[in-house]
Amino acid sequence: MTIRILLFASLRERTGERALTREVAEGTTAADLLAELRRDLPALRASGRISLAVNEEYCEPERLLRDGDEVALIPPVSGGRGCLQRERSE
Amino acid sequence: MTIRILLFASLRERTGERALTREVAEGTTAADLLAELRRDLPALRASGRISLAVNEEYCEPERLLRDGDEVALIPPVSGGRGCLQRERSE
Amino acid sequence: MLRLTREPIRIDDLLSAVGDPAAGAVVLFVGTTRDHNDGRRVERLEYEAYPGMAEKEIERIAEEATARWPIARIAVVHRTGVVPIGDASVAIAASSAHRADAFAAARFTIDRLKELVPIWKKEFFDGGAVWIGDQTGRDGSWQEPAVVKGSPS
Amino acid sequence: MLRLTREPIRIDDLLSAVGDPAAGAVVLFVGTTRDHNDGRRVERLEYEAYPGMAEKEIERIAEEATARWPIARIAVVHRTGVVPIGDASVAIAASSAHRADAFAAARFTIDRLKELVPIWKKEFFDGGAVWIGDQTGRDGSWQEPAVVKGSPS
Repeated sequence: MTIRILLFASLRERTGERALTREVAEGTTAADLLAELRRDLPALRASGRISLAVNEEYCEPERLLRDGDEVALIPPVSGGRGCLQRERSE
Repeated sequence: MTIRILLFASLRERTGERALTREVAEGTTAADLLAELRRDLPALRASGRISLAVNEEYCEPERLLRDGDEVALIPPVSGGRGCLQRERSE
Repeated sequence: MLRLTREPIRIDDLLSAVGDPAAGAVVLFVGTTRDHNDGRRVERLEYEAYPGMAEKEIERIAEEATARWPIARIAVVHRTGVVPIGDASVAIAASSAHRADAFAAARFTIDRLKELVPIWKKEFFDGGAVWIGDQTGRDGSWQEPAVVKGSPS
Repeated sequence: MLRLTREPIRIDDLLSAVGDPAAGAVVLFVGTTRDHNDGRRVERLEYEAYPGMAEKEIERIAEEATARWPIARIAVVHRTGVVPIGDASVAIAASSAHRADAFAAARFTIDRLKELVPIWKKEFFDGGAVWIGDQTGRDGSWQEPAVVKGSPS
């Protein structure tokens, strides 16, 4: 499966990459992909918390990837309040 | 002592008076003056709550009047939340 | 900028008045004339003020807000006279380094203003007019005046 | 009006967008670039967005605010690119019949936006630049990513 990966802000600057394309095996989760990326891109290891989005939506780490998915690595957003947490009340 | 009295909004319209001048005895309080006015101006009796200000400041009913004071009769203000209450927390 | 005006309120003037390079947050409240109230269709509103006292009370409230929260600047403008539907009758702007303070100060200021500042609103609707807040006692009898507890410091 | 822009934010456009004859209250929040942060003198800020997702998240937050409070209209504009000191980086306006709802919805929307919308702020100060929020672990070691609990409805 082909996955497109987007990097933003500090992650983009540290890795020198704005977008990557990777081939992953069937059954790969978002967390698996992030683990692979931090293995291959040492610059990612020095980063703080990273959240993940698949196809422009925040996702759980166990989310199974599909061919053609766009995965974004999301460092803390501009509020600067630390980690992202969607705490929907509904 | 000469006291100038101001009426606003519904009080002004009901009484047909915007300002009055009255002579009052030494020792007259703001509440005394209001009692005199409602005796003389029946239109005031049908009004709701009235707060009092002396020289552009809210006052207690027992406030002693002085010659030349300006007393305002203040019907409920535009917030429409009923009576006026200054609840300063300091 | 703490004042009454008979002209339309210019929001840009309030925002400029509270602009401060040290302030990262501005909160603006605008009260506008609604086209309905209590099930009536409102045609226009008219505001009457006790001008000297109204401006003093506005200044006092602004001082109190400034003492309570670390705000940079505050502006309050209230319009008097006829205010057409959709126009602003009152606007309040507060700036501060952090948004929580700007929100709190703006909210406090409009709440206090509505409670204390001697400005009265007359609502003109189809078939009549009424001074808002001017409800008589249930039986039409005299009520003790509501007096102010605690004099200002 | 829910969008990103690279141009200066025009506050009047937001106020027009939320204007509604049935709404008696408008609350506007404006976030501006401060000249200092953490004791540093800030020269300018630069905002980078993940555009598609940022706009989707803004829409989602606006929908949530509209579901929670009886607001008439809401507008959210976030600027990206370089934002000079004193300029607005984000503006939110909410209108409603009553002011409590407009205040609550505006406050909720900016809080949620700062927490969730994928827009990043780089602060340029005398002698350097830093991405805000990009703190590494104390010992420089890898931290588990913060993942999102609960998927949107």
